[in-house]
Amino acid sequence: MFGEGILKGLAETARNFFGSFVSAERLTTVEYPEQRIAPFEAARVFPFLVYDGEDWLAGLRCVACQICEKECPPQCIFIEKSKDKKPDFVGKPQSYPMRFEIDISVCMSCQICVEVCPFEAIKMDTAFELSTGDRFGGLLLNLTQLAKPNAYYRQIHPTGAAEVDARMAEEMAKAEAKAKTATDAAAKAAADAAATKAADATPAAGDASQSRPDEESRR
Amino acid sequence: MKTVEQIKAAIEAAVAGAGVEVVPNPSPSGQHSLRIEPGRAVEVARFLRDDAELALDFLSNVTGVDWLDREIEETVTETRTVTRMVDGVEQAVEETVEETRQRIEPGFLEAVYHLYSVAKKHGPVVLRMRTVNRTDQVELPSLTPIWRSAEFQEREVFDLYGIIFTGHPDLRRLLMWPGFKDHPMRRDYVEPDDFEYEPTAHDRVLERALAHQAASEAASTAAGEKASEPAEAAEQQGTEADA
Amino acid sequence: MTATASFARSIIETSDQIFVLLKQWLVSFLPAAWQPAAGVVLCVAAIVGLFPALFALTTVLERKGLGRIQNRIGPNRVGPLGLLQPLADGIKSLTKEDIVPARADWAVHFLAPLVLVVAVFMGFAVVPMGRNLVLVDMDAGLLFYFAMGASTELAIFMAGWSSRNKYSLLGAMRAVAQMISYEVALLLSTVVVVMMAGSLSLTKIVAAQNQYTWGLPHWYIFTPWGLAGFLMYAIATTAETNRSPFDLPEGESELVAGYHTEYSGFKFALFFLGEYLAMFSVSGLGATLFLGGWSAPFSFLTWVPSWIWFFSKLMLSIFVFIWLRGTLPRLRQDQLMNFAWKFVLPMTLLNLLVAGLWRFMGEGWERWVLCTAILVVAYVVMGRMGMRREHFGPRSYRYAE
Amino acid sequence: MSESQSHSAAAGENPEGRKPGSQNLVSQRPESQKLEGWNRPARTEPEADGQLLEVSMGPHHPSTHGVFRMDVALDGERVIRLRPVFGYLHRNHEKLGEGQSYLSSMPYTDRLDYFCSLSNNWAYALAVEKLAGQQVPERAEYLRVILAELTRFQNHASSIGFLIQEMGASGTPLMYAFREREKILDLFEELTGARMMCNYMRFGGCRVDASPAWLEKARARVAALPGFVDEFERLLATNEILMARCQGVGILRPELAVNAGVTGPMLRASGVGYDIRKVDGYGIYNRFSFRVPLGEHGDVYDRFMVRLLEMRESVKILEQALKEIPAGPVMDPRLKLRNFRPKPGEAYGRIEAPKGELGFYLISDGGPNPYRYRVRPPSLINLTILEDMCLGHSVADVVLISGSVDIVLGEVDR
Repeated sequence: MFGEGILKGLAETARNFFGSFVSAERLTTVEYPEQRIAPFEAARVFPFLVYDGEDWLAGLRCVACQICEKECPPQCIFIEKSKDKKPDFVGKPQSYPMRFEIDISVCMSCQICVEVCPFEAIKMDTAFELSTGDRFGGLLLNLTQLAKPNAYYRQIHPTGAAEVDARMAEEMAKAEAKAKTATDAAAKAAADAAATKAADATPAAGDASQSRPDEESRR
Repeated sequence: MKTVEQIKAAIEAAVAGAGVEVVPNPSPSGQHSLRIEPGRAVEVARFLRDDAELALDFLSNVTGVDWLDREIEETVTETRTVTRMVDGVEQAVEETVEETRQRIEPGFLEAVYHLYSVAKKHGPVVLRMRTVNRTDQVELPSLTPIWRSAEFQEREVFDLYGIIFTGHPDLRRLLMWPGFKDHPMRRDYVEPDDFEYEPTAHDRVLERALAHQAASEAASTAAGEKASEPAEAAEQQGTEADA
Repeated sequence: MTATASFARSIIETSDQIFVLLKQWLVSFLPAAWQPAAGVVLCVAAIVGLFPALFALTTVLERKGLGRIQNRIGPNRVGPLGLLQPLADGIKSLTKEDIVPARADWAVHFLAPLVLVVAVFMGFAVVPMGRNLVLVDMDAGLLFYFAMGASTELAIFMAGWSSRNKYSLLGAMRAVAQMISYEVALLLSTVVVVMMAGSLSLTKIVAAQNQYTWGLPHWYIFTPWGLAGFLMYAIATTAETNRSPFDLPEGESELVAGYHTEYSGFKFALFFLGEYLAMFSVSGLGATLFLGGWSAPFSFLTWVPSWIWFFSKLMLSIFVFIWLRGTLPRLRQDQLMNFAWKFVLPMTLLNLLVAGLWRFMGEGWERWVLCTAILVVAYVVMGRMGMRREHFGPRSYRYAE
Repeated sequence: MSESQSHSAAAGENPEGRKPGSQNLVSQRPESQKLEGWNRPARTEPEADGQLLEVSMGPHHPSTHGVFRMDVALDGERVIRLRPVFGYLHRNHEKLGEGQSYLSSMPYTDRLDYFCSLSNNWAYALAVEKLAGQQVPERAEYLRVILAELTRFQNHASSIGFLIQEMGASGTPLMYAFREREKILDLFEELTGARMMCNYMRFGGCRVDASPAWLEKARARVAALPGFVDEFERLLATNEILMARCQGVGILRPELAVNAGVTGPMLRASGVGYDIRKVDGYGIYNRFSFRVPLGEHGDVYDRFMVRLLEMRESVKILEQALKEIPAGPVMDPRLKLRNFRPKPGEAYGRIEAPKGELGFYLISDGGPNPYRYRVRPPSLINLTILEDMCLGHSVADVVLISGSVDIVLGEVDR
């Protein structure tokens, strides 16, 4: 009641005043455009689609099963399934998306799509500087903007990507073994085709530092 | 903590004509509930609160549930008397008929109360009350006089489900604005078609938005052609009200 | 040797009197008949130019200082170290739309910020900012100062009343109640100085303090009654300038922005300017009355130009203002009034008595002991009484189970 | 439907149509005398000796924590009547929850009380686990406790900061709170991928496991937290202005608090020792030793101090949990999240969220979406007695009292 509490408070603020010049624990902010904090590996911003190999159209893992479209809480994914089918990395014929669009102005970065995807096809990006003047077109990402190589995925989420790659290599090995047991030449040819496809998916085969030129230009 | 059956017995012993019914809950949570008659609900609630052993002094949660009309197919075996010609004489005979009928079980609104005891640290005891139907007889007694925590929650249930709590001190809409019609949490609530044009990825959203836009444009042009006079009148009224 | 010494002395003298000499030199170009008027215009121009510049500097310093107190960096984007931030703010406030509420009393609404700024500027006329550096050396300088200071209340009430906003009105009512209450305490807290110096002239008050014993100055703050008077003065001026913890008229968390809720653009900037000018002016007056004005704190430092001392003291008290703002929460209206009438006012009255006692006890250690004892006892008794009346104090807590 | 519409029109009558200054303003709540059990405190309701000033504080007032509005009638600066008005942030969260699968609701729970997304996750996960009878792995329980206590710590710190900010302290305590919160949010981001909208817990466990490095980092951060509480206490606890402002203001009596369903630190500040962590012992809380601080007077100062002391207790729990956390899975791999259809039934699950009792009431009809999805929002229900606490105090205290309730509008309006 004699003002000692006020004096204690003044001492505390003075300590912080001087402390902020010397202690990084006190001054926690960084000056953003010049200084940057590397995003955590688990960081998630908006989803993208992973493809294997060089050709994004051929290597897209997405089979347009539309589970993510159904599960997406804010309903920001729109998928149009193809009529025909193409072989996936183990050689099984699968559909592929004719259209795959994500409205990132609606997306709330919840990662539910990643969790429900049984094909490891959709993953979360960590790029966050996405502001644009075009609210409608600029924030509606289409298939070409969404498709990114596995190498990029490995770069931003190394741990998760390693797990996925291992699992896919295992599946591929299984498929290969299955193919080897087949005796006729047609089956053998199919297995060869599968092997070449899948080679791109393994960690050893892919080039980790490579990224698509059009993706480079987009940034 | 007593079981629901014991609580039911206790209530029936204390409040005459309470009409308590145990509603079993098949889920693993095992939170069975007690359905009480709205007519004696306040007395039952007061008993539950003031009883020394139960001491359910803390009403945690109040909510509404909307149960729609259900179509029930049932096989009915019935004995009825029919007049029939027996041996040339008209006679009344009893006959057992079995038939499958479709019956519409009327829907109702339900208010659910979750009670705990702060003094005894036990709970939950779940109370339920049902309205007669979903349309005109939607009154239930308010338990706000017993537990004040029902005040806002019952207002919310009134707002979103349309249950009218008689005896509530201040029954107004809580979340929706005062002029709002309808109750948005009802299962048959239809969202108003107020989609603005907004190009999103969703073709069906877009379709709906375009249709809405066309309709609203048509409406506005139609209104603009003939409704200038009433609009002026309304404007004048507005200024008068302001003054 | 003597030549060097006299050269040094002349350098010191020139640097001390540089502004006076500058004025004389500039005025000397004019015919003799115009010289007095031109001199006054020059001085006014200097004050009107200098203090807004200081205001600009202070805003950025305050923001940076508060930032550091709060472990932030503060503004650092405009110009080097963010020092051009006030320029950007100024341009912004000039180019912003000037909104006058539809039903406001537009004439009063327009006049309020002007009245405030003019009244505050008038106070600077009598404050000596260095040796011979005073615009008007009035015999009743202190009286003039308070007369001008009191009219700022009018401006604030004009602003709150004319805005036709409930928050503004509440803010204005708070402001008037608060400022009038503390005006009394403010005046009484300065009376002790007048008693000792025997003059209302601020230059004479400074001169009375500009003596040294064993290298230490005779500032009034170094006496029991002077210290008490200074503390009361500090409290009263903080309330008078509506600074935290007495910023109730603005009370941004309660009254949105208080009396200037409905002001935008340049008019708001004028209110902002007025607040800071009032801070400078009361700080200057406080330095003059209790901290020896422009005199040096040690006799061996008298060679430093006097105006440097004045402005360092001024900036020091500005820093204290910022520090308080960064630490303390705001009082409530009734507590504020209680504090004014039941603590500050009795203490200032007692202080008058103590000052009289000091004067008539003559030299010697007894008066130090007695005066200090009276003040400390009064402080403790009043603090205790306040605590008992309001039933507050630190508490201890128990745990369940 | 048409019938109920007419009812709503009648009962939902807009009270704003009244003329200012009329005498019935003093006791607007009709039939207030008829209500029993929580007989209002003998209101020091002075008859208004003149015209009342009706001020609408909010929805865009600096200290209403968002878009909350209070219609206040003032006599001078004294509050004669206060009515909270809600719904400015209403987005019908419950309807959304009924329209989508159990899994898809999880990220929406983050957005209820956006300061404590992990507590919300837990409450929802707990309700679903009760509904479906799922077991949670040991390690996941520990992670939940760690994250929930970190959440509680940062929520209490910033709520104290906001309280003092509302008292006019130019944000210094708030900035200190945010400085610490920043470090805790870094932990959240590293583990869950997001700072505020964590979306981390799942019914039956947690989404990802914490790495040893993360646990190490968390231990280091937790070790620094008591120092921060000390700093807060030195800065605030004995400050005379703060004591003068907070003590004896907004008193809430324990009987009324219990009857009005007030929960969390507010209830405990009124002296009622009811902490769901102790009472229900949900999760693994009965394994930790911690105490429940109680206030005595039930005023703003007690609420502030109870929060401060709870922060210390949270640190204790965190230290124990971080020490004892076992190895193992965080999620049963056989559990399916997608296409999750619990058997018909209902469940009410509740936890001690930082703001009070957060409960989720779910009814399943066997389908993929909940038939009924209800959130029991502590912030809203704690506001029930706002008027009772504010009557007779000044405007400045209204701001303070509503600040001491600690509301987040995302949860109040849902």
